[in-house]
Amino acid sequence: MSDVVLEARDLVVAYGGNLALDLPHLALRPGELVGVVGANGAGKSTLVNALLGWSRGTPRISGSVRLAGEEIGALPTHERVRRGLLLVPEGGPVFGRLTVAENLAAAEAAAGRRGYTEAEVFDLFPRLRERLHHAGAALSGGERQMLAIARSLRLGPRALLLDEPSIGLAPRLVSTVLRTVRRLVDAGLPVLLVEQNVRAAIEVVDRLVLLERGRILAEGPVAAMRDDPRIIEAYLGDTVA
Amino acid sequence: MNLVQQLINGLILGHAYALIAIGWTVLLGVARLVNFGHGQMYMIGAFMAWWATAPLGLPYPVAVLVAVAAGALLGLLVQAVMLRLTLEQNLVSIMIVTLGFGHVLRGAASLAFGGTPQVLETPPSLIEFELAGAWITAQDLLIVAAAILVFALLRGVVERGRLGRTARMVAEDPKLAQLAGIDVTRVYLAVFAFEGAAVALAAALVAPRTPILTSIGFEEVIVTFVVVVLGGIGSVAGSYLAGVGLGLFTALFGGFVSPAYTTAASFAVLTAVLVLRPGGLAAGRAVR
Amino acid sequence: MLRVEGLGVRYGALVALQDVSWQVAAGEVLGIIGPNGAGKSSCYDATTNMVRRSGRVFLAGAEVTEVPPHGLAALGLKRAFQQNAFFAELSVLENMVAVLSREGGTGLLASLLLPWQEAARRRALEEEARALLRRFHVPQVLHRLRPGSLPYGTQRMLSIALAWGSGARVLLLDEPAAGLGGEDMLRLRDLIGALRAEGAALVVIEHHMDLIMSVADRIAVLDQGRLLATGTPREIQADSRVLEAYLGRAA
Amino acid sequence: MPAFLLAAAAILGLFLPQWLGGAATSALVVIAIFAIMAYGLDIVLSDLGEVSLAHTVFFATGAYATGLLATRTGFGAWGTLLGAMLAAAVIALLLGLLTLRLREFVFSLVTYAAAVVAAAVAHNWNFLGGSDGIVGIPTFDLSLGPLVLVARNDAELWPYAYAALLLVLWFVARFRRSRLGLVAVMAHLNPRLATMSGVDIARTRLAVFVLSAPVTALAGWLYAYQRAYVGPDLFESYFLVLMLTAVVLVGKRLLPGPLLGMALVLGQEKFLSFGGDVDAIILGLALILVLCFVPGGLVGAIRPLLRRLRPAPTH
Amino acid sequence: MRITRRQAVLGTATALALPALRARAADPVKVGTIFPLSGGTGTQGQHVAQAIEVMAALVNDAGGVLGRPVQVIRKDDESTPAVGVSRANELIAEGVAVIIEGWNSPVTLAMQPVLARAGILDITAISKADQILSGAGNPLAIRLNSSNGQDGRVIAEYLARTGAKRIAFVTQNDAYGNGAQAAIEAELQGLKHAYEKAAEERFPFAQADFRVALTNVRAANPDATVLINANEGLGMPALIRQARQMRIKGELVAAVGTIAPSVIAVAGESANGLVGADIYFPDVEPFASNPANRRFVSRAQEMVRYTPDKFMALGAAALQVWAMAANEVKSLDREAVAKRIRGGSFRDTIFGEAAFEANGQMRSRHALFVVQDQKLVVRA
Repeated sequence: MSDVVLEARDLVVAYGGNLALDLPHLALRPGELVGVVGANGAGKSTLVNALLGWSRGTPRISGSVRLAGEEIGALPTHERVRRGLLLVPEGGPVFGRLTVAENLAAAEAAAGRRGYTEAEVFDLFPRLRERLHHAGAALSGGERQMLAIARSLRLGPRALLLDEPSIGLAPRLVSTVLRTVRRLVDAGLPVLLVEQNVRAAIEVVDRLVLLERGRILAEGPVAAMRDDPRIIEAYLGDTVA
Repeated sequence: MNLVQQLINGLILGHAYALIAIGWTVLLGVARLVNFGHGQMYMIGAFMAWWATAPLGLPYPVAVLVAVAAGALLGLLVQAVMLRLTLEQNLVSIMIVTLGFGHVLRGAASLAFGGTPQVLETPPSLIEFELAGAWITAQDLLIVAAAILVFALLRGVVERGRLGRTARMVAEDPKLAQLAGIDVTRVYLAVFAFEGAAVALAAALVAPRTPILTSIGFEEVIVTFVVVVLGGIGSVAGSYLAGVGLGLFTALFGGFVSPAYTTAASFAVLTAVLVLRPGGLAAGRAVR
Repeated sequence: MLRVEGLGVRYGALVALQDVSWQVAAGEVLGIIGPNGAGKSSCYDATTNMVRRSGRVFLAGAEVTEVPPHGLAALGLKRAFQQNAFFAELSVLENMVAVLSREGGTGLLASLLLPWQEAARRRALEEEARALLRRFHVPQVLHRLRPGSLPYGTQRMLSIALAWGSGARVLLLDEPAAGLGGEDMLRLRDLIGALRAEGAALVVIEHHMDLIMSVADRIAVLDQGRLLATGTPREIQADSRVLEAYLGRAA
Repeated sequence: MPAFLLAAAAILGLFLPQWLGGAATSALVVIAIFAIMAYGLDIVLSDLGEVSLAHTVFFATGAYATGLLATRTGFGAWGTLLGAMLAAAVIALLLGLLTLRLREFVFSLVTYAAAVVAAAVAHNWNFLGGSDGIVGIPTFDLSLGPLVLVARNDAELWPYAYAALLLVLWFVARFRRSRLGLVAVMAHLNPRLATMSGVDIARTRLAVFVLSAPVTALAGWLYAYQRAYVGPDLFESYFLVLMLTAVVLVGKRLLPGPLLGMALVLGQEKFLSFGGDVDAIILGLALILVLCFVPGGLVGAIRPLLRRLRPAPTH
Repeated sequence: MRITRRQAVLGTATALALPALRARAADPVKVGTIFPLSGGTGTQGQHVAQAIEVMAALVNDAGGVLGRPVQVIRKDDESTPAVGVSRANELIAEGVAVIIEGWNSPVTLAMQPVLARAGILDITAISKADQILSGAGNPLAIRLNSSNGQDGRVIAEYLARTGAKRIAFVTQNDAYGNGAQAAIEAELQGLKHAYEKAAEERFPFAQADFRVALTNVRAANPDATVLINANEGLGMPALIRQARQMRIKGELVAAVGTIAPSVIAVAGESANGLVGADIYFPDVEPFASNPANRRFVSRAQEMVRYTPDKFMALGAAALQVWAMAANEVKSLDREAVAKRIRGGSFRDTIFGEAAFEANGQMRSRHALFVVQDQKLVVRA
């Protein structure tokens, strides 16, 4: 499996005595967009955060994470970032006291890695060019999300993890953002997309992973999963479907 | 009337105050950290400069560097010891730890440098001249120049430079900064090293104005508090203005009311500001 | 019981909530749904006066717009948070006793001079706390543990129990079912039903459609900080605007 | 521990000086007085979670009020006791109202500045005796009618200092059981949840802060009589560091913590002193090391050891 | 608690009986000394303690006290009243016959009542506060250093003699400073010297930067500026340096007893021309020809390789006077010895004839000096 970019084995996360995630295996290949879906609290964010060894609390994380063949499971978060594993956490947080330009300028690819240029980023998100000199705090939710993704691209990603990029976005924006993500993937960047908006996600992803209470409930190509009743149930409730 | 002379006094004092407070300003504004051992680090800086000039016989500029290096090392040491508290953003413990650190420094300095007062004799403090009726020294001008230079540099670095941007990212959201590939631990160490170096620089420049003892440092702490709070907690330009303002206030209050109660008066100003506009300080966002 | 009129919240340039009005009666469950970021939690913050907001709030007919949050709680308007909230360094039982003590605790003077009275009251409080915890499905064997070491589902229940405290006229729940599995979910459903039966007014923010559709009497849909629709679960499920906003643009 | 055992231990404590011999008597008195001083800070630091650096002011206020009332107006010890506690409470109320909306380090910063300014005022103001302080404080006399309660030296003062310490221990224990004590902990551990439980955070903070001042002032009152002299040295940061160390050394929110902490620190300074400067280093280091490496205090460090020892016999 | 009174009586009796029980020829008589041995004035305090040890050697050479050798115990008060009290208690527990103490007035004031209650004779060598002799803390107080009143007279006489009309005061704003200034002004008025107070600047004890105050003084154009600053470690040398640097016109006059050699060492060349007065100079008449002083000076130079200053002389004289008194009354009893000293007079001490007023204050003879080439030059 030499073409696997990101691979996790036996990834276990526990808060206190509580198991938040127990993931035997997960892999992400070049040019692949994998959607992670599941109810709130199912462990989706825990999963992407654990891949970076990152958390706002103090969980115990164990297991192996390999990026392009290199074991990075013991490295501090910033080292994983420098090696090209990028995460846009939930809510698309940006540095509110820095301007858009500063946010972008501050994101410089580590030595030996090539990040997206500003021009390439503006090509993807033209809106950011218009807001260049606004403070991060003054952006709308959608603009923040774009900026957060743009920041990660500038850092030179080998693999990109997106945690609920559609949160708080108008439906039109959701599809814009997801289509942009698809463009990135088609250009070769593998993306792990955590999404609660399943309808929107299903339109763009290649594979789906369904989480429930920290474990994988189902996994497979989107074509096979699309009509899986468990997917629909987990989200929409049978009454709606 | 001697108003002009007092204004000159105030300007020199004010630049000295601003210089003394700059380490704290960066510490607080950039990393949201505090150091209650600041005054004792000032004292150590002064004694290191004295030690390099008098017993070692090094030229004054080298002595300044020795003091700055010692200050940076001390800063690194403190931060290395309390790194866990810093990463937890446990300000309550950080305050107490730095207070204890100041206490240790004072005891250690008394052991190392003894109880005798010393004078930091520097070449510029021997050059005296008259300015608008006030006699000042080249050392005084050096302080003013250094303060302006340091503030200008800092404003450039913090507001525009890459280094300052990194630090501001850590200050705003250390967790998010990790996701931008920033080694937060190193930034914290660097910021504390800067605080130590900055206060040592201030000491090496300002301390020649008065004799030094290992028990000094308390007045400097209060001055720093007042400057930092009045300046808007962490604002570089604000601290400069607040420092100069406090210097002028000290000179005018001391000159026309009474020098005996200047500390109390500046504290009264501080309290008034805090009570009248507790949220209105530029602090609001940084401190929340 | 609780009525909000024209609530609005802004964070700088960001409009988080705009002109939102709803009401809930005693013995009624109002569900609030909407996509993440639609302003549901802001709506609670605005109702409980925890952010600067515009609009008016009425509790049991009286205007309480200017009452501070702790005052609202004292008047019986209580709230649970999206994240589990408790006093991490106290045991489960102490958590419950602490919450009850604001009303049922012993004054300092009495505690100093009449320790036996304090002890008696404390025993009574602990008894009440135990009963409450059991009622909120926190089994007694867990009462001496710290909240952090409880199973997730129980933590959730504890959070709701702490919000309820000595009782509430109106209880606002923020995604109570988040992270709950089958059995916990059933318990939650029963609990909401029981509180309603007791005459409390409940407002429930929830993503879990199964749950909200089955417990809510009426549902309000928020989108982009605005109230999109209100109605019975059946009406809401049939509303095409709601489907589009909440489920994403139909393909 | 059963109540009667505690009571027995409390009574035995009265005879500690006879037990430990004469040289220990003044050490015991000083430990009792300074422990009382630390308990005032303890309820602010441990229960409320705020670092007040102004408690030296309350300590000095207690002592100065005692000195002034005793020498200028001839108040007896009962009167000065009332005056000391009242004066400290009033100052705490003013300072508390000023700092009501300040949190964390801004609060600490202002309280620290207040302490430094108070020291400057004490040094300079003739009404307070200036830098020479107040001399001629009469002997400690709590006599009531025919009951003669006088203390001329440390041995005679011990029962009163000890009784005051027991009262303060009782007070702190009962405070933690009272509504205010519980509410303070709620406000400290989770202000949002506390608010939604109907707790007025600002009022709670103010109440605990104001309540803590007379406790520390009580120590000042005893100290004024023990020393028969009150001076601006009472504002020294030594007392502040001493208080803080005593509170955190053994373990926070532990009733005997500050007392044991104070006994350890003063015991070292008295019986194992390496000179003033080295003692300062030891004191400061103790504070730093405990907070950085054993955040639970010495008790937190010992507990795992005990746990490791305990299973041993079962093997 | 009725026992307390009886206990106290018993305690006093034991205290009285103890020295008698121990009065065997071989047992040394313990003398406690409490001075700052660390911190800002640590060096000076150590010198004083050494001087007392030098005097103890001299006393022992001459047969000791009541035929027993004198043994000096040193304690460090760390310039802190609280520590001073602890040290005093320690010395009480060690059973000393007398305690010689006092660099800082607050420390002395704090220790006085403790020592008085314990029935230990307490001799203050240096601390200057007036309350020390008021009897509030110690009804049997004895002090060797000159008082504010005595000091004021010399300075006032000097100012009147030089005809200074415009006089500026830069005064430490506390009991000592304000008292010293008041004493000088009272004496000036007593001398009917017409003068104008050109400037009056008060500053806190810890101040080290006087430029603001001196700017006002300079603008007032005084004939003489009186510097009253007891902060010998920091404030006084800073004040002298800054006054010179700011070109203050007229003469600089320092309050009595504030110009220790260490002040001149720190002030450097700025001290030249400064006028002051003091009560002891090791090598100036009448001290130079006084055999008691010569023995002391040469013994000190031999033992501690240091020429004694005033503070050392005061400490040594305190032990000397006490030893003389104890030998005369043939007792170590606090009251007997104190009564001999208070109001009494002793010949052949370091200070020549040492006479004490009824309140315990030693009478002193002041001499004016001027600083030349960083050395004190006494004026006839």
